[in-house]
Amino acid sequence: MSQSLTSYLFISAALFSIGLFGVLTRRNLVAMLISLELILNSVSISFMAFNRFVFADKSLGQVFVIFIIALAAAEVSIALSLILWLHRKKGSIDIEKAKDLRG
Amino acid sequence: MMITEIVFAALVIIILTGALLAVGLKNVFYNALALILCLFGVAALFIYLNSEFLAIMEVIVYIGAISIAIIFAIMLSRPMTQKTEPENRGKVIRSAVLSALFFGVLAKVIASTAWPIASEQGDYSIKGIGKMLLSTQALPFEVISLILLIAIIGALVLSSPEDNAS
Amino acid sequence: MTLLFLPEMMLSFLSVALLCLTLLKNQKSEKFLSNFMLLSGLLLMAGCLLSLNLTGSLFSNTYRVDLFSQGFKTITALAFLLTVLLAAEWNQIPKNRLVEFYLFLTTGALGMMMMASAVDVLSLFVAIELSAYSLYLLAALKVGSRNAESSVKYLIFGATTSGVALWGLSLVVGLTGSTSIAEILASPAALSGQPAFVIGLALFSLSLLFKLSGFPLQFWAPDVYESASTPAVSFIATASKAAAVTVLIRLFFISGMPAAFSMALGVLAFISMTLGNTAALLQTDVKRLLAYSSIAQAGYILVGLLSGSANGMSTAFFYAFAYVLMNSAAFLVLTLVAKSAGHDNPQISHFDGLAERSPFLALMLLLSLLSLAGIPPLIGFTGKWILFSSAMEKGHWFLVLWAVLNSVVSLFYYLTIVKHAYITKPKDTSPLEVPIRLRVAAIGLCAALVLMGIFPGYFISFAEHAVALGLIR
Amino acid sequence: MNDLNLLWIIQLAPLVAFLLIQLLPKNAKRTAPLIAMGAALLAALSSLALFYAHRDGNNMPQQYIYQWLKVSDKSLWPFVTIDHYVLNIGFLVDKLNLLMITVVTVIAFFVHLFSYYYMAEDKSRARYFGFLSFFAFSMTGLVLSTNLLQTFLFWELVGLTSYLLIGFWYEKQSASTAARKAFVINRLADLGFYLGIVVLFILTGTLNFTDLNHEFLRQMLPASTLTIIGILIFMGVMGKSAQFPFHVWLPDAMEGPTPVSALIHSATMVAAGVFLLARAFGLFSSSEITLLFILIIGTLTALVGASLATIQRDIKKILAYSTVSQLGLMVMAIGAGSAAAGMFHLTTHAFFKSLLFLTSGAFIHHFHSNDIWEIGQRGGKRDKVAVAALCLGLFSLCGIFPFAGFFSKDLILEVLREHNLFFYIAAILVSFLTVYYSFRMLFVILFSKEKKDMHAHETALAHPHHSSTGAIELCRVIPLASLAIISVVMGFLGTGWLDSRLLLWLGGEETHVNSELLITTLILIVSGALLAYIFFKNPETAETRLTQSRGPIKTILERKFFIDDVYEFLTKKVGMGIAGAFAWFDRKIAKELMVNGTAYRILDLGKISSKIQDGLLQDYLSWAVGVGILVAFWLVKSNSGIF
Amino acid sequence: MTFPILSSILLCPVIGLILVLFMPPKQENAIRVISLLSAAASLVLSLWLCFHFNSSNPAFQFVEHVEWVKSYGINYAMGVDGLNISMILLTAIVIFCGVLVSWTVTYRVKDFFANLLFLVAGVFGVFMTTNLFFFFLFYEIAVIPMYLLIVVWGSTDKEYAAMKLTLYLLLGSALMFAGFLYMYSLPGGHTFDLVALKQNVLFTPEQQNILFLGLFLGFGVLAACFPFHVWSPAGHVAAPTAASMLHAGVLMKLGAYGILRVAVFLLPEGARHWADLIAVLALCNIVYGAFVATQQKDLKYIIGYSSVSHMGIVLLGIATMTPTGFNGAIFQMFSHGIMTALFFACVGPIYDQCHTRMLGDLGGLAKKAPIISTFFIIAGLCGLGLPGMGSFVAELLVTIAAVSAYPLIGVISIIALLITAYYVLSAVQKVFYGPLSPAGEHLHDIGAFQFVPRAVLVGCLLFFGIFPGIFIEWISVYTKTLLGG
Repeated sequence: MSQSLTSYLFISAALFSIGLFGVLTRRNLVAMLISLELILNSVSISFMAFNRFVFADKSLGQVFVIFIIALAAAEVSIALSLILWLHRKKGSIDIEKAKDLRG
Repeated sequence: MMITEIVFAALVIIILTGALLAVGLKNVFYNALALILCLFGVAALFIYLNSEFLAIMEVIVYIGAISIAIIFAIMLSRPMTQKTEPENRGKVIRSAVLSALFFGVLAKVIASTAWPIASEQGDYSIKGIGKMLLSTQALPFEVISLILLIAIIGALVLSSPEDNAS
Repeated sequence: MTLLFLPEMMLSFLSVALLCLTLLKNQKSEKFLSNFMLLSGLLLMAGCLLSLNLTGSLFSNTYRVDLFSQGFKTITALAFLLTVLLAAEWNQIPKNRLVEFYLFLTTGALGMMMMASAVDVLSLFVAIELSAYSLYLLAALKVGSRNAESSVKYLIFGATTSGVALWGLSLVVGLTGSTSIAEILASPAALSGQPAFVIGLALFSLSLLFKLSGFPLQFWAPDVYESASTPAVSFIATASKAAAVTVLIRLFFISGMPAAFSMALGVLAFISMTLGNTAALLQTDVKRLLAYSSIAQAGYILVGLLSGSANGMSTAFFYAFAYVLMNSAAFLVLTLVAKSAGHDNPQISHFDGLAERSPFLALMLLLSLLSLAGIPPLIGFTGKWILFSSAMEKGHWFLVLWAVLNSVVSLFYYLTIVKHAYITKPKDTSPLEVPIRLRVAAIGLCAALVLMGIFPGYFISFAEHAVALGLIR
Repeated sequence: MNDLNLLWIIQLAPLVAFLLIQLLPKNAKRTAPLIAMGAALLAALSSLALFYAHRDGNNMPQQYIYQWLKVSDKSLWPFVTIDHYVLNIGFLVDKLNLLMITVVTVIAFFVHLFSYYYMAEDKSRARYFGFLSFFAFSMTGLVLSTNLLQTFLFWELVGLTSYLLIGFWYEKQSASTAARKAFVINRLADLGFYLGIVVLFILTGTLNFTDLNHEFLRQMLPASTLTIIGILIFMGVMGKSAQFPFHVWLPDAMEGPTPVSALIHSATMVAAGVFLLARAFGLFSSSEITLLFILIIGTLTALVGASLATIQRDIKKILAYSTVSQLGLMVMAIGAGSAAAGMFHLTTHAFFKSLLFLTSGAFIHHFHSNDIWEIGQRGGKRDKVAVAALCLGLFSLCGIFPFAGFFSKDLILEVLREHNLFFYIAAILVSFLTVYYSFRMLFVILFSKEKKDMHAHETALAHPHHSSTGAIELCRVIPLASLAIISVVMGFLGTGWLDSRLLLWLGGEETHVNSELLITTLILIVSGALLAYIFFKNPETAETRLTQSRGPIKTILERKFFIDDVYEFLTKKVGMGIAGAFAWFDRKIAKELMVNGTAYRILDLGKISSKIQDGLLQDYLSWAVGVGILVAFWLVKSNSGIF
Repeated sequence: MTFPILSSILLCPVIGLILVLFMPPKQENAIRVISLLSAAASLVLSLWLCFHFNSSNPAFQFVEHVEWVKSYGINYAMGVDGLNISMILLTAIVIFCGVLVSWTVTYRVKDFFANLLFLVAGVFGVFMTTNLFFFFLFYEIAVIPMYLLIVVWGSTDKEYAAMKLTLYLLLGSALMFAGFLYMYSLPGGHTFDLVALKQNVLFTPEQQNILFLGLFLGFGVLAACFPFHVWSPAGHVAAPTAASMLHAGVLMKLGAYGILRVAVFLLPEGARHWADLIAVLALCNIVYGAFVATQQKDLKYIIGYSSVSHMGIVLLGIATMTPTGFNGAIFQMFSHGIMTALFFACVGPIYDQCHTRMLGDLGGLAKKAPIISTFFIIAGLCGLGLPGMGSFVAELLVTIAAVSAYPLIGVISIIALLITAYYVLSAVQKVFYGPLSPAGEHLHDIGAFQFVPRAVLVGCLLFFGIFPGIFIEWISVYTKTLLGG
């Protein structure tokens, strides 16, 4: 596996797909959240890869990743509080049970 | 030279297995642990992409903060030994097909695009990051602080019991 | 110089003030809060109008201020003002969380205003995330289990879409090496149609559909509209849609809309129109009905956008503004009916005999719904007329015909509500009084709906002028 | 007073009367009859003055034309090179019109007079007299018209007034049905007339009577089209003059008041058809086949009318069928080629038939029954004036020597004999039947014994108003007397003694007494009278015999040759059948399929889209990702073609 | 700047509407007087317009032109020529009589007259404007008040009929919308001005055909052309008297007017291409409408289907594509408008007092209400084409044109005259003649005040029946320039 831009991008794409698969299948909300983290990490990898191979100003990619990490943090905090709120309300965090709003 | 190649391959394997375990295993706690493993892999990758600062940031913020928060959530949400939920076959196949398709399209696109490869030399130092953060990307820097503030207040509001609701 | 950033500054000061309020021990009275917010809303509106004709760029030109962005900021300020007015009147938010509600409202508005001016990919994305998170929290701020479920779904759906958008963005930025939208779209990779660039741009604009609630990312709208508190829904329905249109106009106008792209958008518009209108036929909950109608309206706007011409963009701008007016008027009536009905999800039957209970509100309901359906002489019709004429110029005659047929179908469910308002006898015949503040706002809105429909000349030329200026070379 | 003023007076006097009567306030309704009678008198006098002014036939024909409608369209006339044509309305003064207008106005005046007596105690008298004057107005318009379109205009108005007058007593269900039947059948026939006018207008570009001479038409159009146009326009005549297939409405039209039948359904309106035949004779004579067709239809009508009249009990029905047969005779005369004979018989028939109707009116009014047997039993023979008028009318109807009928009928027989033997024999048979039924009527009324009980109750009722006022009594006697005198004198005008001014007037040649014809008519009359005498010497036994006997002929005659049943079948089965099918189509296909169908389809579409919204987040995400992949794939494929 | 007569005719009902809106609902009589004044004002102005209309000049007269939205070629353009002079007069007459007839409306008087005036303003606008945008704008303005009039003040199954009517009209307008925009988008076009489009847009033959078909179907829905006629009888039956007067009298003419003003004016070849189809459809209209009318039990349904049949004559006139045919069609539009208005004006009081319109339970009303029955009979006679009334002249011209253009269709269309006579007279006989029915017991005749509107309508019918010359002159100047005949 030579360290070329495309290999990094392949890794990031793979990670992205696994994350996507996780979001689509796991019934547990927290597991979905974990898959979301995977997606965001895959994006960080791709940005860092571009940073090393493509960008002229080498700090651009890093700034992007910093912001991604910050956003991820914010998102997790809100998501977790919502999930726990739902847990308190509905007693379960299974997404398939949460289908009152239909039609 | 060979060592870097081998280590790189190992890292890739760690990341992918971590990710697969994070998604595949039934028990959510194990998922969280697998996530942490994967994140360590990613952090190591960042070092490969010669950005030590970010590797450290990744470890501290992602593993240190986010994953631990997730584990707290798992602890609070229900007893560990909750039986694993039955998985319905149709959904899994459907999502597997969709993600495989997505990966296929992305891979084809990545392979067939003419990436403008530039020199790898450049200033990867924190100084560069700091200069960019405060000069060109000043606005997002301000805004991200506001987002984090909102996230905190939101979490507070949502988790405080509403017994004193009107 | 500082005036350039006036609206955002005012909002930031407002959010800081609200933060201080959250820290106070003895909770301020609801009355004080609503008056304070009303005042700040009016100030914000004044600020925006003041800075309407300023142009310039800030933050090492990642942030561009021109007539186009200021125009949309005024629209957002208007939506903000109306939401505040409605919230003062009727909201299901528990008292101890009212300040946070206003805080998230303010940050949401701030995020949307920044979306209008951000011409740098990163600042655009961060602004989108700011407004998105504020809206998730706004949707969650209400007592009740249904709203918990809907806000979780809203958040996760939004987070996944922003993840996909980010991935697209990384490809685009990676390929072109710069973060300014103008450079990206003018870069060699874009012009030569590199697959990575195409897929990157596609994923990013698809994610914008999420805020616009167009197909395939419209699933959140019915649930959130139904379960969130009415003022929050009014804000989501009007302001966030207008902001989405801004970004779409910035993006499509510059990229000049290749044929394949407009074809794809056409298909999506076709489906969202049909899906929105036909599903709305079956609804009894008015908020859910308005959700489906907003999905259909997203379809109409996409029809305008996909022409990619200056005309298309200016008509989309005009229609977005008209859409905000129409929806705010509808939500104003809805709030008052919900208040008199006593619960936050008024069914169509709650509108019975509105004409007897309050003729003024019934007239306003008639005007807003008919304008949404596109009946002259109201603004909705003029908006649709010029929107579809720009699409027709590009030869999308089938789409235009389909859109018009859809607006005929949409008239069915709008007229059913009007029929209930004018024909069926109400169960409780207590007169429905409209407080002074809302009455003034209502008169203003009605006047706008009718006058802008009959004399649209000034506003259409304003839109054209704004879009021309908005084009980032 | 030059011609134009007289013409305007004749035309507008009745119209002014009609309008005045309509505008009369409630209480002044009593004066309506006087207004109407005044207008009728004025019209009659001015038409006589006009007739007198032009008695020697100089400076005729004159036309006074006013533009009504301009049709300017080059593409309309394929064969003719004119680019516009002015449809106009006006007055045409020539021998035929003058004769007809005098006949119409004089009879109209006498009928007005008689109606004053007849309708004395009817409370909606004003409406009656209003319609009567409106009829006079439209009849004059028809008679004086200069072109076919103007004729058609007033043709329809005349049809309207006959509808209004037949259905005058609208409370009676039978009256309103008869009125509707009359109008619809007239309408059916007028379709042909309307189509004929339109086709003629398109092919020749002109409708004026002065242009319609057969040389002009023959060299303009081929013979076949001329026949078609002729037959089409003749359809109009068949409708108005109750010719064979369209004669069913005339007997039912007797539901109306008797003066109406006297004026409209015997003298003027039904004669309008024959008048049109004479007026547009140039058009009809331009093709032999049309004339032959006219002849055949005339014969059929005459035969049917005469045969049906023989078994009627109602006095007015007998006269109605006799009118039908006499009209048939006139049409045969014109069909045989001599318009003069037809017109001469028309004039004489107009007078004595209106006389007969008025007498029957007197009888009905006096004895309150239409049935000749009852009239006889109630002492019909005691009303001297009426019986005298009846005999006089019947004798001229049968064509007995000194009376008018003799001269005109013989002229027709003469013309037919020269033209074609078969039709001559048919005419003979018709006149024989005419004699038979007229004497039958006479004998039944004269010879039936008065029944005591019937009689007593009658006199108590009949007498009080009888001697009430002299004026009403006068109005009864004057019309009868004067019509009787005219119908006698009119006959002589056509004969050699007064140098047959009338025939010359009509363009016919000198009449010469044809001895052979005289004998045949004499034999005919005597045998007819004898046969009637044998049968109806003693009316009571005749009546019983009539009711019991059941022969095939009797049933055919009773069922009026099943023509009514054919009409019944056509309207009910065919007409309503088609209408029912269309109505079903309208309900089923148009309503269900088109309207509700599409609505339900849209609702199904709605169900599908709301089914997609099934509440599961992961379904939503799969939709989003799936469509996302599709769009991305398609975009990349079309933009950079790597796939 | 000459006195903007057209805009002032349009403004009369609008001012009336605004005044009515500001009146307190209690003041019912004041509201009625205001609406009457505005209707009378527009009538007087239209009469003034007719007197000052110079019949020899074929171009648009009293032209008003105000720049509205420059970039889209939308401008407030008004003009009068041979075609719409009669239509404006018709609308003015019908609304004047409509307001007078609805003097007896007592339920929510303010909203009723507001809707009525709004409807008329829309109709006036359509007839006057020469800009496609305003044509569409005014056309759709007329639709919603009609819906409200039927839904609130209607009679039998009013909600279904009202919704069906509105959706059908809007379906038609959707086709028009697409057609207008398509014409706007053609090269050289880029304007909604009718005359400008005619001059500088070159329609290729197949564009002409498709576009004409689309526009014809759009307008045909409103003109109750055969397959789309279903909505109109139901709409008539459910609407209150004044609304159905306006609806049948004027709204149906919008469709035929649209065909003439937009479709034939801009796309003559398209018109000629589809002329045969239109002729066949028109024939169906005439014969089908007449036959179905014979089967109807409800008086208003009979009138509804008779309108369908008479509109067929208008369509047949248009299908012949000859000046005479057009003259006949336009004149028929005018005279049929007056006739149906009179019909509904007579049925109104009967329904209000007897509460039934079924032929079965009505009978012998002539005795109790002679005036209404005379008016009804006059309207019926005009319907069956009695000479001396407007419809006869129209039918004559159309038949002449039809027989010379499509001989077979012309001949068959004449049969409808017979069937019309049959169903009109049987309706008259069942309702007015014969013995008095229980339903007609307490029916009393209309007073002097209510006599006026119906007398005006009868006067118009007779006047234009006896002296059609003037109108035909005006119309033929227009048709001659349009078809170059």
